[in-house]
Amino acid sequence: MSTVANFRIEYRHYLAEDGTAPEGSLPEFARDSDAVARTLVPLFKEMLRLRAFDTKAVALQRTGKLGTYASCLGHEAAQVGIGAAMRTEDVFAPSYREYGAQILRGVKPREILMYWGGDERGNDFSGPAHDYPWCVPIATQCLHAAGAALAFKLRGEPRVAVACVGDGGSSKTDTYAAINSAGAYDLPFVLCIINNQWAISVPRSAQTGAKTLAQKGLAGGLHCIQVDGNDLIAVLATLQEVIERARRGEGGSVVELITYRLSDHTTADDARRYRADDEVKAAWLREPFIRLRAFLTAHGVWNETLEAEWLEESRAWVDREVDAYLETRSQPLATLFDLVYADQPDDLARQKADALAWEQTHG
Amino acid sequence: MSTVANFRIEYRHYLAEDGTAPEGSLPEFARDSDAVARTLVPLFKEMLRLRAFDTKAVALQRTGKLGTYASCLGHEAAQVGIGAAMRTEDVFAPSYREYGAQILRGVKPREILMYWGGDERGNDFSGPAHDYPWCVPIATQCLHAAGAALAFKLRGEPRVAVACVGDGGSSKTDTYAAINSAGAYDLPFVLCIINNQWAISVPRSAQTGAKTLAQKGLAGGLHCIQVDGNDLIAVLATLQEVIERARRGEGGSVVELITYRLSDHTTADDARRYRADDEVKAAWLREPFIRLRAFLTAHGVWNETLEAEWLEESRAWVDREVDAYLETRSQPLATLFDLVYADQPDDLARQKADALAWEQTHG
Amino acid sequence: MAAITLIEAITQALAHEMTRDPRVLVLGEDVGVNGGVFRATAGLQQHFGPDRVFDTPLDETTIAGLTVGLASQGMRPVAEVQFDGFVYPMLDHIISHAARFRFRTRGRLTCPMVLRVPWGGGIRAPEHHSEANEAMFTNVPGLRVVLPSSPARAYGLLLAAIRDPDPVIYMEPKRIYRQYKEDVPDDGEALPLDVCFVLRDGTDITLVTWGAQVKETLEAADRLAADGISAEVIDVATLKPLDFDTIAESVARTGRCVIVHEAPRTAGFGAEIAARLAEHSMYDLLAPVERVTGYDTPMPLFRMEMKYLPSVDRIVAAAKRALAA
Amino acid sequence: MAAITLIEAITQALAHEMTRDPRVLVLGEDVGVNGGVFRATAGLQQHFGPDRVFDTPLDETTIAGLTVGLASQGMRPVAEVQFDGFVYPMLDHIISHAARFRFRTRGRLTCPMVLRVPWGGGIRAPEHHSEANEAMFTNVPGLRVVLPSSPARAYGLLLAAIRDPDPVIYMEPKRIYRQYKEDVPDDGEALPLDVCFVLRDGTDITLVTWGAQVKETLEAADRLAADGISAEVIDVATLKPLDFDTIAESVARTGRCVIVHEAPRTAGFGAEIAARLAEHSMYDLLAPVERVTGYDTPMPLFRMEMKYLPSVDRIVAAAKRALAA
Ligand SMILES: Cc1ncc(C[n+]2csc(CCOP(=O)(O)OP(=O)(O)O)c2C)c(N)n1
Ligand SMILES: Cc1ncc(C[n+]2csc(CCOP(=O)(O)OP(=O)(O)O)c2C)c(N)n1
Ligand SMILES: [Mg+2]
Ligand SMILES: [Mg+2]
Repeated sequence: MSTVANFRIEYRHYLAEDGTAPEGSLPEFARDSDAVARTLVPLFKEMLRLRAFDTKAVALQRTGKLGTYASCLGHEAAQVGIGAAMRTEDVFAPSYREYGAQILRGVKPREILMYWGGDERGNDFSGPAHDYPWCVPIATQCLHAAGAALAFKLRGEPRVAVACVGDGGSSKTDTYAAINSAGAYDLPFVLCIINNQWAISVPRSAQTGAKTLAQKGLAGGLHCIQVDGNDLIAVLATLQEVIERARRGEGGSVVELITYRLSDHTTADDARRYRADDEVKAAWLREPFIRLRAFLTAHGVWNETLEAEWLEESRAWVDREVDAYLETRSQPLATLFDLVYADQPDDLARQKADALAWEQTHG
Repeated sequence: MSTVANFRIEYRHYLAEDGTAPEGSLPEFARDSDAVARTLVPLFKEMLRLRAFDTKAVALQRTGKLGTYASCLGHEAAQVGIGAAMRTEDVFAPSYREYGAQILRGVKPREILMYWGGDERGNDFSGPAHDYPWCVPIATQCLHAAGAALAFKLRGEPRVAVACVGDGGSSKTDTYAAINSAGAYDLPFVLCIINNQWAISVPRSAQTGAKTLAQKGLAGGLHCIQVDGNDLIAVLATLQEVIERARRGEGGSVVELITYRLSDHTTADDARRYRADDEVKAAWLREPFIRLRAFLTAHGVWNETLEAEWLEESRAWVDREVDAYLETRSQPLATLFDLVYADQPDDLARQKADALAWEQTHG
Repeated sequence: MAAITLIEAITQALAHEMTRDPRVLVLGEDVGVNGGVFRATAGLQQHFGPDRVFDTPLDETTIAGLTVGLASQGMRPVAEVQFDGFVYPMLDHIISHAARFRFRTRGRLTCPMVLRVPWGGGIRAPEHHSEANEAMFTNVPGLRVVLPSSPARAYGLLLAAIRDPDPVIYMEPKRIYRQYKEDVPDDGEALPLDVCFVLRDGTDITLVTWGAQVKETLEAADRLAADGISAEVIDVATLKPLDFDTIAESVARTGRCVIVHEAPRTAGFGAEIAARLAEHSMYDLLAPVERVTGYDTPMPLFRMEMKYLPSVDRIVAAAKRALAA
Repeated sequence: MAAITLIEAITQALAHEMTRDPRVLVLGEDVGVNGGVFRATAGLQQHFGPDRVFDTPLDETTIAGLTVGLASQGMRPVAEVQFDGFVYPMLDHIISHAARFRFRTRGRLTCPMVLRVPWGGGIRAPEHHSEANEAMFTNVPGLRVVLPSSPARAYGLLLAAIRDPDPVIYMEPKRIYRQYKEDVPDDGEALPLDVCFVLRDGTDITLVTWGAQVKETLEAADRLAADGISAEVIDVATLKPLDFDTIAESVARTGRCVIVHEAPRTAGFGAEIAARLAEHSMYDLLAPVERVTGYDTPMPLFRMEMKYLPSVDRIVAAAKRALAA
């Protein structure tokens, strides 16, 4: 017997639940109050308005003004950290929940609402035109990101493709395919596994026998790391590192972000059927705002007044976005036909003509 | 940073290329000449007649008496070792090349020839009725084996499912799915990755960035080990170990068997187009017979006379099998229709009647 | 006996077969504790235990492959895919293996499995949750494809599907899961897997449909009746193998046929029925065959989906065109 | 200009487009150094380098997903799947994504890709290497499905497929890869992706087919001519979108139609053509439509495959039945 390979998975976190952090170990952007004010306050504000938006979206669904909606409650640090570590020219391939990263990249809440309101135009969003739309077939976005990374590499562009997938999605074969091809082609690719402990009703423990989800990356020879996904500092530092590593051509990474889905899976779900209240209560103590707020407050760069003012601004922002959404009229029927092919086939043109004629006479 | 998981991949081998082995370390079945005569001589004989068969099959294809055929040249120790470590009641899920294991399990060469001769009856073979047939869609057999293992576990049967897949096949998503579900359900499942360095023209290095193929199992939390697949002793010892481990309910394994495809991919392939003669020449020095023959000879349990006699017997055995194959008449046309469903639908019965009537009049 | 909905009839059939046959297993995403996102497996894990009803890792390839493995080793797995739009990663195992094990091994290994597929649109669901993709299965030899349209037929056809020695794709029109209730005795009586059901007799025109569109088609027949037109309504129920005789016999009497389905028109399964009419019923037809279908576009997000689905109005109009021809 | 085979025409088209458009890439299993198991990409990697022509890991899901990623980020990937029977793991990315990117994003992201699929039986290949599975693609909105049947059409249609701004499934009748040679000037002239080709004019009956069966169908037309019957032969070439007008116009003249394909009959693409005839050409038809097809069984292993495939005899017999009706 001889040993031919050795692997270690590290776990990274800084902020304790009370907002303290070990001296000296912090990344530069979190080391002194100036840096904190410059970097972390704006991101905390992003997290706050993200939660304001998310709360409103759930309310819209409950009052029949939105279709099924997937809340991001509890994922704010993970999402905002990912979004903040990326450049505009990078490509983002989200699942269906990563609004935090998307809003940082320019997607508007009204567009998120349009998508969940049953209107394709939500996907023609104000974020980077090369970003991928929300992706419902679990994990398929990972391979699109790998393909995008391959395009960047072939063209010699210093761009990185970042995909998000859930703990459930880490079981999906597409995730493995993306990991393996990223390793085989040595692509500028970063896979964020958002481990929020649940895939609808199936707990993390039932998805796999693997001790960590980060180690999934070993199957493709990628760099693997686990991080506290409720710790914005750890998320940002790690993502910056792996993204710039990828940009320098030093290879792809799998980052497991450990967090918790504080909401139901979607508004169509009732999580009380399958998980204990106690677990959820405990998770609320570890959620991402408490510790970061304490950290910022200790640095003297945040306080209750600032928070109250910002929340008001945020609510106004959300209201404007909701109004814009609610005022959006349906797409004309012609778009059902016109956006299938660039060059409309004759028989589809005939179907269109029939449908439009029918609509005229039958409304 | 803290370390949350550590992994080590071990490599196991005993027989040096000259047939010597380090004192003391050998498994019991290879420790003294009695044991060697009892265990290894019969398996060496299996390897020899397997090669006789394989050589003949290639010849049959070259003379138009067989369709495309996938040779097992170079894989003999790996295949025979796997077959010898299994029990009849275990389930074997081969790819398209593992004749060595199958013959040990009762499959007849004539059946192998029938399959590659374009006749489904080859799959209705004399091996265990629960064994899977040859499987062409790469790696799909891995999941069937995992499903079989799940059936065993649910029924409380002390049986193990063993699947083989290639180095190329280790990239396939089905392989990951099998590994992951074996870990998630803690199944009595053993995956043998036969790393023969090539997937048709694609070298092992192009399949994945993973340092070993054994480590693919880490993605599902399985026990992982690499073994010299040209060393019958290492193969047998390892397979016995992981199979009995699985039988005891202690979990599944991934075993990477390192060997070399000495033949073309199939008779339809010309490997000279994509690989260097030198590489093949070097591989011939490491092939599985030389070292085992030397080892057995040193133990005084094998010699040239025995080999000559056995080769003659083997050739006769092959000839009988080939004759039986060549004498097999085509299946009647009715079987095209009768074996699609247990209960033949009316419209298929009509197609059958038409086809049989047509055959009668048009031959 | 209480009246039950279509989805409750599915649960009842599953429980019945699990009680009767210990080889029957239920597997899929969220089918265990959660009882399925549509509640089709509600209560089953509690009753039969986690060895009979269990969740899978989140991967449809896994579900399909494990199911083939289980079925070929003596179990009778009933797998659920969560929505129609997620069935594609299963196709390889279904087409290349499930549908062929019997043929390939000359009957040595078989694949008695059921794949339950919540099917079709009209429930304001997110993207990929509203696909009418039955046609692709109907070109695959070795499969049976079933699509019930009432609680009683859902119950009887699911029993038959589970008992069938070959793989069955059992698609469930989710739009009518809870549309109405009817008495469905839990008597273990299976329905045949190779017949169409004549739901309404008629003499002037034959309306052929399946799944959720049975509702609109029956309403269209009512509307036609108000205009003095007698429409026969056939629920195909089992698409493969197709009981064309029942359709042909009806068209022989009526001379006119409208086929209704929500899948895209081109190469939808309606094409096969129209083709058989063109082959076998040409001399009976008094008017061209009509198809009322989804368009050759993706199913749009839900704000537009009702414009996509065949409506009662469109069915009535097609029938009147056929009658005017 | 030397005469070339169908597969050489494919290589020529690939090389032409790669020269013309730097965005065009070729990827798949063994397409690089080995030049493809059928030699369709022979020499391309040497000429264009490993950044333009490269092997993939052995996984069809990977090929499909990467191709969607490449296409949506400005490349023009031409992916090869090694054989028809291995296309199923690609369907999810093709159906759920490639076919929908334009629709889903309202034109923001598109998917200009080609999937090359060596297609069909008759070459004594192993299991899963002889599948005629074109029909499943034809029910998918957003796709184009092309099946050339001569060197010249292979060249012109592949150019068109690569240039098309939407995903194209390009299926290659491998049985006739090397059947004959013809002059195919490397002039970069694409053929239209929405027309059928009338290969032979006729007045008594219309024979409609595609792919490898064009050979048998033309031979059948010869045989019928010997009996004084004038058969028109149409090569559908592009199945989706279907140029039904050309077929309808022919049937309007001949009154009779035989559809020939090697896929299983039920819900094969022939059904769509027959259905359209039943809808639009009923008054033109003098005889029931005939289909000469593969049976509703798996493609058998090769010892029996020629009994499965439509033969000249079976086509002639069907035509004579139609003429006698
Ligand atoms: C291929 C596929 N299968 C099933 C589903 C249904 N589904 C939607 S979300 C979900 C669970 C996802 O869990 P996870 O990956 O952990 O992500 P999370 O929702 O927790 O963010 C499932 C099963 C789907 N969307 N796609
Ligand atoms: C799904 C699928 N894709 C492609 C092929 C064609 N094919 C047959 S064997 C092979 C290479 C397999 O290589 P490997 O897994 O290393 O096994 P080996 O042949 O070396 O034993 C390929 C690509 C196939 N049979 N199935
Ligand atoms: Mg989750
Ligand atoms: Mg190999």
